Amino acid sequence: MRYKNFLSLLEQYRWEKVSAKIANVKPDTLDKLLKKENFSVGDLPILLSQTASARLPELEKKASRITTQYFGKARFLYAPLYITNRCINRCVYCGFNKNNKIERKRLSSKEISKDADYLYNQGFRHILIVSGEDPIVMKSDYLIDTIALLHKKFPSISIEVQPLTENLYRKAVAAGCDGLSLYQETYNKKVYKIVHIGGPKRDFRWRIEGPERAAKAGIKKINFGVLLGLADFRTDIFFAALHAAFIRKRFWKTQIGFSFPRIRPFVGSYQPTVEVKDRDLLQIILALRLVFPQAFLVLSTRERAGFRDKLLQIAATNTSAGSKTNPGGYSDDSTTGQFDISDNRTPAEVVRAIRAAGLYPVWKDWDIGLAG
Amino acid sequence: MRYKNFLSLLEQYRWEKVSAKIANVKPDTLDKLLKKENFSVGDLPILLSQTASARLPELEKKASRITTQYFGKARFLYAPLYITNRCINRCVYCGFNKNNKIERKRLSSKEISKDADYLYNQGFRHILIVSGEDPIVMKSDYLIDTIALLHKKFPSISIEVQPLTENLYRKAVAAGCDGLSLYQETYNKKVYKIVHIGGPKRDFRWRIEGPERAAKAGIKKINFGVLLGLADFRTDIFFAALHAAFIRKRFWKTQIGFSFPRIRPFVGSYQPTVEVKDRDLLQIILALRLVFPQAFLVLSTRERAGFRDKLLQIAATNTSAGSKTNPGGYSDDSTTGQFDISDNRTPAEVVRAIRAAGLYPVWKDWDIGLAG
Amino acid sequence: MLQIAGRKFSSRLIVGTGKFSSNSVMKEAINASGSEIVTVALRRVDLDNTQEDIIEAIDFSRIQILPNTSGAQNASEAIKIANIGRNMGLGNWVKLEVTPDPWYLLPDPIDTLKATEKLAKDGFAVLVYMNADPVLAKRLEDAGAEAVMPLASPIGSARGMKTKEMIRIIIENSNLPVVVDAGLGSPSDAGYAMEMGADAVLVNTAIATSDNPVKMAKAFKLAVEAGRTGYEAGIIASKEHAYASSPEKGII
Amino acid sequence: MLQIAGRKFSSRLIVGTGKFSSNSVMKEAINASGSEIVTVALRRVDLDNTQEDIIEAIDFSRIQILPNTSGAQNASEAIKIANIGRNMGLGNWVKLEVTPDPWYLLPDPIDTLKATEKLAKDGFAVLVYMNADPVLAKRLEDAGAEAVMPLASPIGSARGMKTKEMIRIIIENSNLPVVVDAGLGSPSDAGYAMEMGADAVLVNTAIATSDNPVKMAKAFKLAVEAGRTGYEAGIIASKEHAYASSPEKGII
Repeated sequence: MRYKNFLSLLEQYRWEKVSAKIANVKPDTLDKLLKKENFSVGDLPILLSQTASARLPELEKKASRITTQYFGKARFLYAPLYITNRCINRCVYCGFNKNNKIERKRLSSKEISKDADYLYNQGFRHILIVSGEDPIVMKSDYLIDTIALLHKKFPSISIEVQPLTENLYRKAVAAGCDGLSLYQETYNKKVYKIVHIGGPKRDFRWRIEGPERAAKAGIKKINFGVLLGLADFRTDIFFAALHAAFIRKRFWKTQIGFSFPRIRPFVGSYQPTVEVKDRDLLQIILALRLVFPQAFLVLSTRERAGFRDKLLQIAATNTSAGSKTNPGGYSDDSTTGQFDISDNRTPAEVVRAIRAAGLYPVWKDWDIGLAG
Repeated sequence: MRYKNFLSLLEQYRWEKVSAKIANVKPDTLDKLLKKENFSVGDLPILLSQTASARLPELEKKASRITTQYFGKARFLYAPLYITNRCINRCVYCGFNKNNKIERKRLSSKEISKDADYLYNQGFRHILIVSGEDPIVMKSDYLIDTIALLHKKFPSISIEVQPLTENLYRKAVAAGCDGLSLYQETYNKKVYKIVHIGGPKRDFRWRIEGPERAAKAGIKKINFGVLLGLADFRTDIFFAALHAAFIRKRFWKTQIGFSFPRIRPFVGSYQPTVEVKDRDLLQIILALRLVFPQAFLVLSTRERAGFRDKLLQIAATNTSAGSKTNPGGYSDDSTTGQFDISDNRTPAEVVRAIRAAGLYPVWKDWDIGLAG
Repeated sequence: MLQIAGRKFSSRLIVGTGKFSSNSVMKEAINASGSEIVTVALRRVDLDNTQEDIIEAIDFSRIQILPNTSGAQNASEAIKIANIGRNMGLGNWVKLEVTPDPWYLLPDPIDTLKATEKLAKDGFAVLVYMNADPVLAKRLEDAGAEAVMPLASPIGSARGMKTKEMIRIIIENSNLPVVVDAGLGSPSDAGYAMEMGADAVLVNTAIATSDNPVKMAKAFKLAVEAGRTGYEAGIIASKEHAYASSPEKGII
Repeated sequence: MLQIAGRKFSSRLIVGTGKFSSNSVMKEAINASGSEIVTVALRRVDLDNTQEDIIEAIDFSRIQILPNTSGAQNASEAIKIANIGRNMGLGNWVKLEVTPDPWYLLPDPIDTLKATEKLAKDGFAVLVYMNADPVLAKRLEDAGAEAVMPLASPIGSARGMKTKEMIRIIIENSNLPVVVDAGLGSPSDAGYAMEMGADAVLVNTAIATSDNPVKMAKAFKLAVEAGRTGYEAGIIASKEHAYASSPEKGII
């Protein structure tokens, strides 16, 4: 069956039915599945089930073997660079929520260079540009110029900003952007409307179609994810995986990956409606590794040091280190971050931990010749 | 090792040593070889040996299986069309020898059309243009025009004329020629000089380099062979095979094949110095089939009807039928042929015999779109 | 049901015509195979010599004819032959074969892509014979092919699914029907291809050169049906088998 | 002796560097492997960050470095990266990898040929990673490649010689050195490739991700030597094996 876009595929599914399917997995269904060698998205409801959560050691063994097979001992480092915390959205879970009384800042190119120099000297060669939904991104070449500026020093530039037009994605690629992180937050439309109270982000469709526009425009790597804690995470991850699989099938040159943001304390009052425990996050990561052996699985410093180290050993492949989530934070710590950091180690400390785990920390895994 | 041309490869070999190798094959060497699945030119001394001639039924079984595998039940028909018996060579074994007192004739385009129409109506779609070494071939567009004329009706045109220049081969291809038959007669240089008393054909080198020029010029199918009866046939066939294998390795788009002319009675006095019996010819064909599973193995009407039918069933793939070896012979039987025909059946009779053997006679195996 | 270029077929077995002992045997074998798509080498077609012609032996009312360009060594020859076939009135389907090496008759990826682009643009429904190359399969899809036909092993070799590792990936990634072509020596080879999730198979030599082509055609028909049915039922995993897991295809 | 682009090597084992746990383990493993050719992903090379750099761990006096273009998705990216490598002073050898599908990292035949033509013209010694496609091997030879490197199975899959049927034909037909690359999971896989008549093998994952990479490097060294020696001695035929017969290569 060919669906003309992901939304029309998504419409074939009822959230409740998927949830029920996941909830009702029988142990022998899982037994049979675990004898297989290759897994597909169709297997994910089983792998994500509570039934499977009793079998994590087995999943871990398989996932670990697959990760080593495809990535060897290499683990990849990146750093987020927040360029603006101005935001016209009102998302209940976010520190940058327009209604939050925080100091707003948009970095000048000089300020960006200052943070960038700091990160370069730490060893970073892969930068993730992050911003709030600042209208300047859509209205001027601010983002594109920033990409071009950073691309002079950094071979690999990804962006985590509001969904762009295809044309803007195309300009980003031309300026040297190779990666996009664009999380749907939740694939549950009802919850989506509840948590996105105001601003352009309320438009579920514009956001969900972002990856298709980006892939068409030639963005090489697209990271999917949901904000863990908004809705039933097992069901939500299934849909994120379906989204990724759809993109992969339609845009065969596009690399896919996943991030796993858990809601962290921030300035504001929102409390997660669903608890996602460490073992749940572990299960998510293991399940995705089995279904997507070659996907990048990306960790942020939202998670604790020890837990991050463990996930990197088993299945995660990319990690940030020493992150600041406030614009200009690397040079000047006066503004407030988007969320609290759980792993406060310096990049050098993170690298030491990676080495201690028998892994090889890779700063540079991209070449200037591969972009633009 | 890379040899710059076949001649320099040939010079690595001593005729006597190859003959001795063939003569001294031990039964257990053959036993070991026959266990293999694929054979190469290096195996040919063993397969062509007198030792192997005691094992023809085994070879036959293997060869027959291979032929069926690659060609199925299809067998291909062609007809020679002699356009001139004028010749400036003095080859002791040939009816067209310049010294022979026979009526000489070079067909006009009108006469060619007459023979061609006859052959077309018989069902032929593949014509082999044959001529003596008539200087007109090198000095004018007579040959090229003939090819173009015939190509209007016949999808596949091959030539069996004196060795041409690369440029002339190129013109032939452009006019619609897809195949070349150019036999070295013998790879034994001493014998070569003895039997080619006078004329340009005395030039061993010009002739042996013909296939390389033709392949460079884009002739798609090249037929190799020796005149059986001139020298030790086992050794001679080894070299013909080496020649074919060399061409195949250097010109990977060129199809190769073999013909097996045995010296037949003709106007003149030459008697073969070496006897090649039916069982010898059978062994040659079987050995070549094992080494070259996909090669065309071509029979002429020099051989007897019953023997031809048998060879077609086992390993030969192409056959002429109802041939005349005198220019204009299809329309007018007044001139003398190059050699005597042993199989005097009409094409229709040959086709009936092919069908009776459970084989499929194919008149057309080429498309006008494949040439020129 | 198998769907190619907008046409639907209940049989998933395509048969070739090049190697039979006679037209009557071929006709009977095609009937026994239940095939609804039959491929014919254009270089063998001779409308001037109908008594011998393969085309005459095929029932056009029931069968989709799939002329092929076998013998073409490059894109331009293949394009020429395809057009000759269409001008003869054989329709706009073509099985593209570009095989510069006359030895193993293996396809040329570069000229195959080039010819696919041109023929698709010119309105042909192009079914493409190809090496088992997953990247080429995607590029052919982008170029407008209607089906990809990766080889199991060299034509006529009867060596079976020697390229299964790559065919598994092609099946997993393709948005087009995947027809496994060439080298399927026995019914179980065909069954295996179908169990892996191939949409169809093409068989020529193994039927045509069998001691009993009609019976063998029937055997392939059954094996293809068995393989497809097994695939749909869901085959139990085995280390030895390169099956893709639960058919993602059905989902996306 | 193995001869590539005019240089002679006594080892027929090429090793990759991408997946080791540390530079020191890598260094020891390379020594144990006896390899004289080592491939390095240019996208990992960072001369600005020498303490972490792979290049620093390689003894240039003994080892021919073979920079590779892994990550390139098309010809123009590969050409750009190759030139960046040469401008860095890494020499004119390049292992061309053009892999548009980030999933299986399988090579693109069309852009691989295009990049080979250009790089060969620009004076590179191009060793070409490719699918096990015999026709492509000949076209790369015509385009000026110095070696062809057909894959045994997808990178990192450790599935062994899954493409042996095609590799046999490549070895039979090639006038260039044939280096079997990717997917050799165990020493016996490498030995098998050598017995078939491959000129060399490239191993990365199987050594780098072993529990004991140094010992595994040694094991591959021995297996490659065993395989080559056996090939030269002449292996007894077996139906199961796709060996070419008496090496025609030696003759022509």
